[in-house]
Amino acid sequence: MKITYREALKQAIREALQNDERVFLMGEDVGRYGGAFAVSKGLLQEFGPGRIMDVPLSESGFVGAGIGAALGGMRPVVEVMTVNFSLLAMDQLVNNAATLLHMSGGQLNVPVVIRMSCGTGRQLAAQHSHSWEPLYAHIPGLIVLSAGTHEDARGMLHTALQCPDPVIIFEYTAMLNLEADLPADAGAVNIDRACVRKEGKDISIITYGAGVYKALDAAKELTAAGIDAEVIDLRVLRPLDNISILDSVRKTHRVLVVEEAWGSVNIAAEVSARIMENVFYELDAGVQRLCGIEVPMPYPKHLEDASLPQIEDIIKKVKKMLQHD
Amino acid sequence: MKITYREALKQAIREALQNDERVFLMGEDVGRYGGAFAVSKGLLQEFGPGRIMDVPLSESGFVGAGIGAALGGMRPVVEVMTVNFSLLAMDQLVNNAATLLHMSGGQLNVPVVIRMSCGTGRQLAAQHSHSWEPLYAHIPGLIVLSAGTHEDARGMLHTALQCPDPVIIFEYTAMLNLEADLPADAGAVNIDRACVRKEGKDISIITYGAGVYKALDAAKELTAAGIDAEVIDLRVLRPLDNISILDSVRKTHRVLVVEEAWGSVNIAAEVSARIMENVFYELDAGVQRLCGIEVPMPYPKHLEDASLPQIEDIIKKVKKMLQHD
Amino acid sequence: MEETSGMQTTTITDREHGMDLLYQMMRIRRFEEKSAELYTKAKIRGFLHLYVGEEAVAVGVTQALRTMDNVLSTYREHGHALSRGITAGVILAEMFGKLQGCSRGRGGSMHLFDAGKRFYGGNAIVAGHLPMAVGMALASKKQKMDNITCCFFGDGAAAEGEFHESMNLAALWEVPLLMVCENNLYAMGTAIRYTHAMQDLEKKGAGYGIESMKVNGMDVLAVEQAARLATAKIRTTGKPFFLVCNTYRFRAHSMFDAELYRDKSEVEAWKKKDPIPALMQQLLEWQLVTAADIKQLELKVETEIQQAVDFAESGTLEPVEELTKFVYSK
Amino acid sequence: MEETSGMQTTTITDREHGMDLLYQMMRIRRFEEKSAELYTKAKIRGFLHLYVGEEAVAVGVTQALRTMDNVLSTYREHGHALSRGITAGVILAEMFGKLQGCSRGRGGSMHLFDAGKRFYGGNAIVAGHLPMAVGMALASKKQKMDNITCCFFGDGAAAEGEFHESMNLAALWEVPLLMVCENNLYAMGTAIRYTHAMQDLEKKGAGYGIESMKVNGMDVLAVEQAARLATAKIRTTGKPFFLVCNTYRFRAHSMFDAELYRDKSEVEAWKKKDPIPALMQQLLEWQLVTAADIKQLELKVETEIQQAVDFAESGTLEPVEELTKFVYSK
Ligand SMILES: Cc1ncc(C[n+]2csc(CCOP(=O)(O)OP(=O)(O)O)c2C)c(N)n1
Ligand SMILES: Cc1ncc(C[n+]2csc(CCOP(=O)(O)OP(=O)(O)O)c2C)c(N)n1
Ligand SMILES: [Mg+2]
Ligand SMILES: [Mg+2]
Repeated sequence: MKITYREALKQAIREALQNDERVFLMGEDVGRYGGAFAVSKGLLQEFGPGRIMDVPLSESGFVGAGIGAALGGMRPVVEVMTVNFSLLAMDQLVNNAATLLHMSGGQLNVPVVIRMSCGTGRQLAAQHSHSWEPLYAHIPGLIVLSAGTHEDARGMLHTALQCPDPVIIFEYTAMLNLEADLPADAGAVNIDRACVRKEGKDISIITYGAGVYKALDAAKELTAAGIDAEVIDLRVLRPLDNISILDSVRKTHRVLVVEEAWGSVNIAAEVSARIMENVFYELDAGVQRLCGIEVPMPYPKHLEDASLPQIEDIIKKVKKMLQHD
Repeated sequence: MKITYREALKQAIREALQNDERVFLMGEDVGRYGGAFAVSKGLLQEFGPGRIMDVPLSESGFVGAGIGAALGGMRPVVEVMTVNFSLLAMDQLVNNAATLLHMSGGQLNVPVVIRMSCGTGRQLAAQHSHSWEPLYAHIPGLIVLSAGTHEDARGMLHTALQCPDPVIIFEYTAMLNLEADLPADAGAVNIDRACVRKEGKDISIITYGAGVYKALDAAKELTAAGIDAEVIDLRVLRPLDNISILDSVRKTHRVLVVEEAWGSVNIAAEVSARIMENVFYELDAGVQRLCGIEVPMPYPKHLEDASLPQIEDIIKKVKKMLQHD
Repeated sequence: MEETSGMQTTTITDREHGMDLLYQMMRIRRFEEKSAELYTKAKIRGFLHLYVGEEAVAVGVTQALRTMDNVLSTYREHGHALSRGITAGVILAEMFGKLQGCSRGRGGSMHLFDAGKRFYGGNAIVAGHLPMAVGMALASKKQKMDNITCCFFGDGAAAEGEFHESMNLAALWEVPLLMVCENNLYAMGTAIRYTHAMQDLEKKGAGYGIESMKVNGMDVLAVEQAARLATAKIRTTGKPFFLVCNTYRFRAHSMFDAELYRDKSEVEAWKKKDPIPALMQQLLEWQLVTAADIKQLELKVETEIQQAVDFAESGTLEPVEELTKFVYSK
Repeated sequence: MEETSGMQTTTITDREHGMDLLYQMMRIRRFEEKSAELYTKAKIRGFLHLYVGEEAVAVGVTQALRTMDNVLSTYREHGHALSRGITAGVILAEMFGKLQGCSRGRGGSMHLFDAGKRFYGGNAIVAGHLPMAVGMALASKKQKMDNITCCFFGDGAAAEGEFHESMNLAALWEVPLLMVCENNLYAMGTAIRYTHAMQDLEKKGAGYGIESMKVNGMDVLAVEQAARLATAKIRTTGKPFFLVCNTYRFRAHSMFDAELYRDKSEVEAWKKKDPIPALMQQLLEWQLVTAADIKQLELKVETEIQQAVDFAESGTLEPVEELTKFVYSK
């Protein structure tokens, strides 16, 4: 069944609302507007304002309220319209959601799910094009997911809602209209493991989010050039799934990490460092990174494109790493 | 001249106020209280409430006001009492301070200096023991400094105030009462380069902040055990000084990175990844990290100690890396 | 305090001034319409937020400002930028992403900046510029500069914590700041009754001891009068002032808005209060202008906008090699 | 609205209730004094914020709460925890970092939690718990639970953006929330005149359409009366209520405070309003208690606190192997 990424997200939310009375969706413009990106369009009509709550512009306030509602026995799904506004709520996420279980000596669970639309590629300029997965992936107590495929857009929410701990799900705006095949009965996916999206033996391309389809496209072209690349979708950015990463290195001995986020102190660095620590002697060459250029996102298309890892960049880099050029 | 870290900070602030009419200090309790950690004690009396401004609890508000005052021609030194509260102001720092120069096509400079007390070791528990240098080091447009020595506590502010761009200075509460020798005419230091605090040839211990004196102490003991460790203080966490790092690797071929911050997606990971990318073939073994355990800080002393890299841990790790045990 | 339009009759006798107000509003209107057109032609990309219907606010308030005053605005700021004297050409060039744009093309529609004109954005984090505005006013006070800072923001922004903190700081520090809330009744698709428990926003000033006033934001003369009163107070007392302009946006929130959240009839009712025909009619009534004058203004505006499009079209793109410029100053 | 103590005479006739109020305040006082002592002996570490002088607020407000109600507090929360029925022993054990503490020793003085008692901290980011309190009240409403949420915070907290957002959300959503501002005139060393442009904090309620009241926070009977009035309103209307308790802290902000920011004479003047001797005197006057009763209470408190110290002393430390427990649930 062909389905857009947007529709996959919506099906997941609708299902969650149907399955559990305690679930409700809250966020700016999720109701009457239909969601900033039309993800929740129609749900207000279907579930009513008690389950689909439009909230004022008060990111700290309503994210904190979501945390409180979780403490109080509900299963809130809080939408922060885009990750760009999430710094306003970051204190709540870090000092409360991520910390309460520990601070209370194990007494308090915070089963809240935070959905954030994120990513680049739409010429939204410096304040609206952030890739802050690395900031959240640094924080113990949070589970940080990245829905880089339709399958995960459809399946992650369900599993996240079963989790007693706070979960952040990153969704990628640029992919909303993208169609893909999903089985009609697609549903819950695990939220513990990375996933080998394509097996290969010559090099591991490790990525997540908007990088996944890019890497798969690159891998396809590389196959034509005689290079058999493995593509790993990290999916779970915190806690990272070491096993999948290290297994792939043991197989391919070469790694390129691809990430849209800025190039320093990012998830790619973490992957590289873990490989270094654990399987250094398996490496045939140093792990390389292909990340976002460290610049606030410029508005013009040509500069935005230049600041992000593109399919061609991946191909070029892989070829270079394999001395194939 | 023996001087405490606190006194070094205070001298720097006083000097800045004396040197430039445009400089003023603002922050919670910097005036009448004398500063949460007595760093600015007496300055209100000396400079008056126009230069030493107590502000309400409104981190986003007064940090943003500092940014605005910088745009308006002043040279504000904004104290965020401790880094733990800085997430409330992070949107201002990232979306405004770090971004305005670029967004305006080079028109607007934001010469604001943000001082944050930070660090661990005082049993302040989960919400008051954060080491968030990695979060800020991820952000292009910010200059991020870490005053791991008395020299830098004394000298970084001056240089930061000459800088047309926003600078964050991390200061370490646990070191405030620590005395060290400083020349009476100690003053401005550069804010571009890392610093070799101790030369050595067997291994590079790369660290910053509270790690510096710990690493130096460890190096001393290691010398006794016949290991000649080099200690590098990164000092400038953004932009990182590649040259110093790579030069040291070329010399010692082994690296341990020590950091109090949580163990994933941190500065240590970035250092490791850069070494991997640039001087992989210089390495005799994989770069190792010794970082904060990934747990919200527990209150009890024995658990807090166990969650942080201690001098003994450094020694042990180095010996192990050199197969010296 | 009452709406000023209720307090005093707002009338003028100065033909030139009337013509200018009309011209400015017409220019903004035409600029916005043209922008929408250029968006559909994909000349402009990213987010585009139009000001159509709200022109009286920017134009009215700006009358009370001087060259030295600072202005900060939101992502819906073309009108403020134009009122502030940034030419339509460099604004449009910016929206085209061209090097000749007022932010060198780096900012786009949401990030118009012009340091020379003391126009400080073009800020796209809702309420994120409020603390900065307080700081700029503080800098003026500290440097004993004879200027004020004017900060535009929406009804939605007033729900953010930054509004509270900024109002309090401005009042505590007694800084020369004009806070202008453009209450267009919606924050994106969320009506004010869902975003504010207490919807008479001007009453919020009392919580901070800030003098406040509301005004009919569809009446440029009333807005001008209120703004002059407000700025006069600020200039004499040095203290902040909170001005709520009640207005309405005729078009969608942005180019991605299906407007599911409001009735067409509501929009139509508000269009009857359109500030541009309203002023035209007044000026005609008062015999300050003739139909021919208006025709001429229309022509002038049309020419200006066409020149702006030409200017933007003929602009150049920044070389990709310059990508990492402006992250740091050196 | 006026201070309730000005509105009505606050008197009681119930001897047992009077004794209980007195006992509770005395117990908190003694607990805090003992804590200070134990801090200087390095038994307690980290930050320690004492409640001495403010006891009437926690004790008075708690009278109006039921077992099912939720309570959230700040880092100055020993008094609230004790009032809420957490025993002095487990609180002190927590402050000793012992496994037997109410948060297993992980939290310390600033992070007392007891899920069973519905005591949700012990929150040390100023105003950070306000949004959570709104959410807990929302959860009660959604689940049609018959409880309210009570949130304590300081005058300093009311300057944070979270206060504004939380007040607005609570009012918009009409949730059963009692917001109790403990206005002790200082945020650390910063007097309220430097933190609030408008210092009659109860007037801030109007900006959100929230019913508000101030009360003399040094008079436990007045606080109880006000809290009963407030909770009764909340329980009938389901809407939030904002109660400002004007009080004073007799001791330093924390153990690291040289109190440079206020005159000894000011503190001494406030000590004359000490709620504990005040209540004693009233109860004696009304002949509800005798000097002997008071003596006995003192003994009871003394014994209780001594037992608490013993309990904390005899507690054990969590094995270091468990360090990474409670980061995630599994
Ligand atoms: C902090 C933040 N949250 C959310 C958004 C997304 N957003 C952009 S405009 C807007 C509505 C703002 O409404 P208002 O302040 O009334 O201004 P208006 O657009 O009506 O002029 C929203 C929710 C944002 N840009 N920033
Ligand atoms: C967000 C934040 N900023 C600063 C601090 C440091 N701090 C701790 S208590 C305090 C004063 C709070 O004053 P108030 O709210 O009046 O409560 P009180 O201590 O008087 O009970 C400050 C500034 C903090 N804990 N959190
Ligand atoms: Mg609006
Ligand atoms: Mg206080």
